[in-house]
Amino acid sequence: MNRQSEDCVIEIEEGIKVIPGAGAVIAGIDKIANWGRISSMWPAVFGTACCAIEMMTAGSSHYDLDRFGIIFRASPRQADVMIISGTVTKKMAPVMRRVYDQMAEPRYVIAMGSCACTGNVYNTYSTAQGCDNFLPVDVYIPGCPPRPEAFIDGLIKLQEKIKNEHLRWSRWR
Amino acid sequence: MNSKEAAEKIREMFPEEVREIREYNSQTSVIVKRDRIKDIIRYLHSDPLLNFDLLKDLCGVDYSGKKETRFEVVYHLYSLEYRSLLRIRAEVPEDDCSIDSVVDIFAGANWPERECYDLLGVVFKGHPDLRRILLPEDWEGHPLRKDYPLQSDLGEKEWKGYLDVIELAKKNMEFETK
Amino acid sequence: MPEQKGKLRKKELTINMGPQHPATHGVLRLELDIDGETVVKCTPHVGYLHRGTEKLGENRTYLAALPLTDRLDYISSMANNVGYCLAVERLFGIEAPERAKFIRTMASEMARISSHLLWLGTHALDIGAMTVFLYAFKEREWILDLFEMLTGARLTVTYPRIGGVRNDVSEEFLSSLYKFTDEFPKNIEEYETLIDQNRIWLQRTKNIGIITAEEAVNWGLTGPMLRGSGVDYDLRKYCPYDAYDKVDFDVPLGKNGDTYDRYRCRMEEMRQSARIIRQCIEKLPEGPVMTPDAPKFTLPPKERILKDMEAMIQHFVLVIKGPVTAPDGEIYSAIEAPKGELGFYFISNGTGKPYRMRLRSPSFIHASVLPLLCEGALVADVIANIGTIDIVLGECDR
Amino acid sequence: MIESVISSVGINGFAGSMIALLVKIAIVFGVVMLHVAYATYFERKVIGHIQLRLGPMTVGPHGILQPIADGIKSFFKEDIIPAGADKTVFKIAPVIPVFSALGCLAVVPFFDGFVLANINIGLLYIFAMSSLSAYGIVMAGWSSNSKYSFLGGLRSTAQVISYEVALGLSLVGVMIMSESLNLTQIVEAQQKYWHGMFIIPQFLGAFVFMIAAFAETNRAPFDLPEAESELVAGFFVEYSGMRFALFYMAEYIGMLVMSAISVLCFVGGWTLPPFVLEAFPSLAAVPGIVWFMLKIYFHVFVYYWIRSTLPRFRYDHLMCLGWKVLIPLALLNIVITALVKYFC
Repeated sequence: MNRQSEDCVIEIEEGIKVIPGAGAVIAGIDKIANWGRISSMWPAVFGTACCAIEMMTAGSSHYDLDRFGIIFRASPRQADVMIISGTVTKKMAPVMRRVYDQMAEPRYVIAMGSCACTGNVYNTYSTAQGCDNFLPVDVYIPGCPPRPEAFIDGLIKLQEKIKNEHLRWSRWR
Repeated sequence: MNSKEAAEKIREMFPEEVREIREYNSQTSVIVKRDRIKDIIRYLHSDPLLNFDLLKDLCGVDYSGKKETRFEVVYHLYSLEYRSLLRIRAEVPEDDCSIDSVVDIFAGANWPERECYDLLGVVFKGHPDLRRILLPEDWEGHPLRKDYPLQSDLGEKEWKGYLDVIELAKKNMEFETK
Repeated sequence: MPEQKGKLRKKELTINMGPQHPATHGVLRLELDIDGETVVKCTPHVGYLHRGTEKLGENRTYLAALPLTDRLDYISSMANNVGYCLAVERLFGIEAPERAKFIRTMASEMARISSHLLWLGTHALDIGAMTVFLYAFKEREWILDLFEMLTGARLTVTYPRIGGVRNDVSEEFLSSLYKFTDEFPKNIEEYETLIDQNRIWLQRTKNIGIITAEEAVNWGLTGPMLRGSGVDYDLRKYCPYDAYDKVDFDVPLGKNGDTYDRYRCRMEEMRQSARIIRQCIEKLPEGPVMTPDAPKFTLPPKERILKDMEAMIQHFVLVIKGPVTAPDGEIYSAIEAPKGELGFYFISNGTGKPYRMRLRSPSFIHASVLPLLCEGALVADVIANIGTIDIVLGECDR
Repeated sequence: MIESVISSVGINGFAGSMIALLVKIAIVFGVVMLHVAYATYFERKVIGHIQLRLGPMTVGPHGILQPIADGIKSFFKEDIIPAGADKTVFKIAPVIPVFSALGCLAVVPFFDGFVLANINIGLLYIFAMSSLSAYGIVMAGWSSNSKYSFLGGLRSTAQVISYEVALGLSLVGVMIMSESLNLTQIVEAQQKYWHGMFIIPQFLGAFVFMIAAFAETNRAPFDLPEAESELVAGFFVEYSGMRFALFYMAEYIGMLVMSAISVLCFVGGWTLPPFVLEAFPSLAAVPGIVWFMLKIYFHVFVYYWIRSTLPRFRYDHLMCLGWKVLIPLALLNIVITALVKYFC
């Protein structure tokens, strides 16, 4: 039995082994996992500055993020998306990185607003020029602050990104 | 008593302390030496005729190269009873950069004094808890001084904590799933 | 606690609340030493949003520093703009025309309503009433739509200019705003019934976080924090700026200085704001919205820059050098922002840039009073106290 | 019904009854789990509409697939165990509330004759099982090695212990009136009265039970153990992925169980009051499970309604309410019921 399964593995290139037919199964699981993720992205509540207000507004009844299955979780452990909404100062950077490290995989980062993307007008001694200096950002949303519609658009962009992911469930299981 | 009269009153009480009384835009400022600042503030606070009971603001100014004494600590006092505003400017030299704290007179001076210490490096003697407030505690330099750079890239003076984070991020990036 | 031999050692539990915490309104951090559920010591840490606005303002011209003020108290950016423009106007010794003054008054009262609504929502959410939050935001969205109608922006408006306002108001805007002032008091009353008659709400707010009048003055509190303790001090009334001396309104005062009184004060202020807006619309005079001195301070319109040489030179000078007629003096100018007294202290040295720009922000002072409120209270009260002081960290840390 | 099917296949005796039991357990488990999943959906919809929102809309028609998506996401999420945590306890903790809550279902009669274990101390068994879930919460709070979860665990202990007393005492009146602890017999006892439900003579008991049940299941306004604005997420602050989902599940099963007890003891379970049946005889044709489910869902709706309306209690007020108001009220109720029962 064991021997047989080893025989099934084909080495297509040096060091790369493939099980024929496994792609169909893996792609199926990929699809299901990705669908689950895009349908319930829970952001960590983490407002830093002005953009946090627009983020809250996006969650309120006018825009209602709950429609997309997005509800804010206070604990980073239970969140999937981290939304950096607002200016990132150097003092804040260690905290932010720590919150990100506490999140469980798969985790995504949205940089909301010009400050989080590039630092905006605040080219000053205490401001980090964009949170991508220390965080792997998935989606950038420009604007000062971006409108809730723009924010929702950013979330949908992230959903599209997640849709095309492969094998993101294999590493830690 | 309006602010002009109050300023004269201070000159009367502390003749050798008051350097100058200035008026601009109907606001009076009294420039004083820093040595007896606490007495002056206490006098303004407790005298029933003056009764400056609200410390609106406390801040520091860096007159680097513009004046003989480099720093000034500015107190904005307000009297709720007489509705008058008085500005006291205490001169603080660079070589002995310190002034008496007024926290025991105005409890609200606590944080502004810490901020002034943080951003300008003026030491407030007698302050109960003089730590940096806005910047991290191991930050070097005082940013609001005129010789401190404005831009984000501080070069060698960069705060260590931030460099550590970037370092950590680079290290952790290896464990990220692509 | 000293170690006692042979007995159980007793030690307080230190918990760290924030900067990432759902109830700290941004990035405030509290270090709480708790004994059971009682807070023994509370140490606030701020500065997680310190962006160096003061230093940045010193390196920008008077015109270019205006957008920075939007991002201080980002909930009521209009009030900050008005405060800044007023301070610069006082420094330069100019005055906005009458119509602009009324518009500014109107706009800053709108900012007050939007700020207080956000406070109401988040305060109620902290205490646990989640529906109030969404109702308040629904109402706030209306105000933001009106802002958008007036200025083209929702949150960071940068609408007032030195010597007036950017553009005139339209009839359409005025009529929708009038409709808003009609309905708003009714709506707010409805939302109030959700919490005001609720025993749990009363238990959670009454006699919590008491500040006496003497303490409040001594700590330098302003705005609803001071008035909640019963001290009658409102800059709009006693040091009127813009058109506040031409409108009629009451200043609500509290008695005990507890969380409930401050809540009542702010709720009443919202109704008064609606009243002020109504009067402003009714009394709005005709005329220009920019002072005749405007060319010295304001960029000319884009069409003129493209056609007119003089306008282009003026544009160039203003952008590069700033208003060149700056006097050599200093000014402290304050307005009654929704959070409290927002003061600007400028030292000018004759150039187009301020030599020193100091912001007296109410949130900074109010945050410093947290240990006084929290020590001896329960952990749940800490949340109520953070809500009641109504701080915005952007303004607190600058 | 199931027994007859199995005996027709040819399996009789002990084996037959065991298989019948297993099939019944599978049915109950499956149905309840589905209801738990859709209770979260129901909650988001109800609260959404109360707050002038729509609730889940895009995942499936009217967001109907939302709970399934949440489940899949949690399943594929990384499972973090904090470095300082007590690993064994940390892993066991989420299982306890789920199992104790599911265990309660064993004695709940869903309709006439359908009950997994028709024991004569049904109520007592439920009290025992539901207080067991507090251990899971305390263990979760302690083993996470986080101060927030520790505080949440402590709060939960105090809360559950205080309200357990009120919860038990509030049902004593029902026990006196029905002279039984068996849930089926309690329902049948209600049928002997014209009103057909104990909520009318036992309104005091029902009131106390309702409030205590809210506290027992850690729902708002008694959600102090997980108070979001104070303790972030309370006792499960360090839990992620599937373990966190287990806690969530336990909360909703607990809610269903508490609603079921309330329905069985106070509102007549799967039966309709006799006077209603007299007025509309055709209603007798409707299966009992429908009424049971409707009544349960009304209770669950009340849970959501209250959650979206009321602010949260403070810890000391909660204790005051439990010990100074609810327990005396429950005792008063017992005395009155006993006196009435004795003299009438």
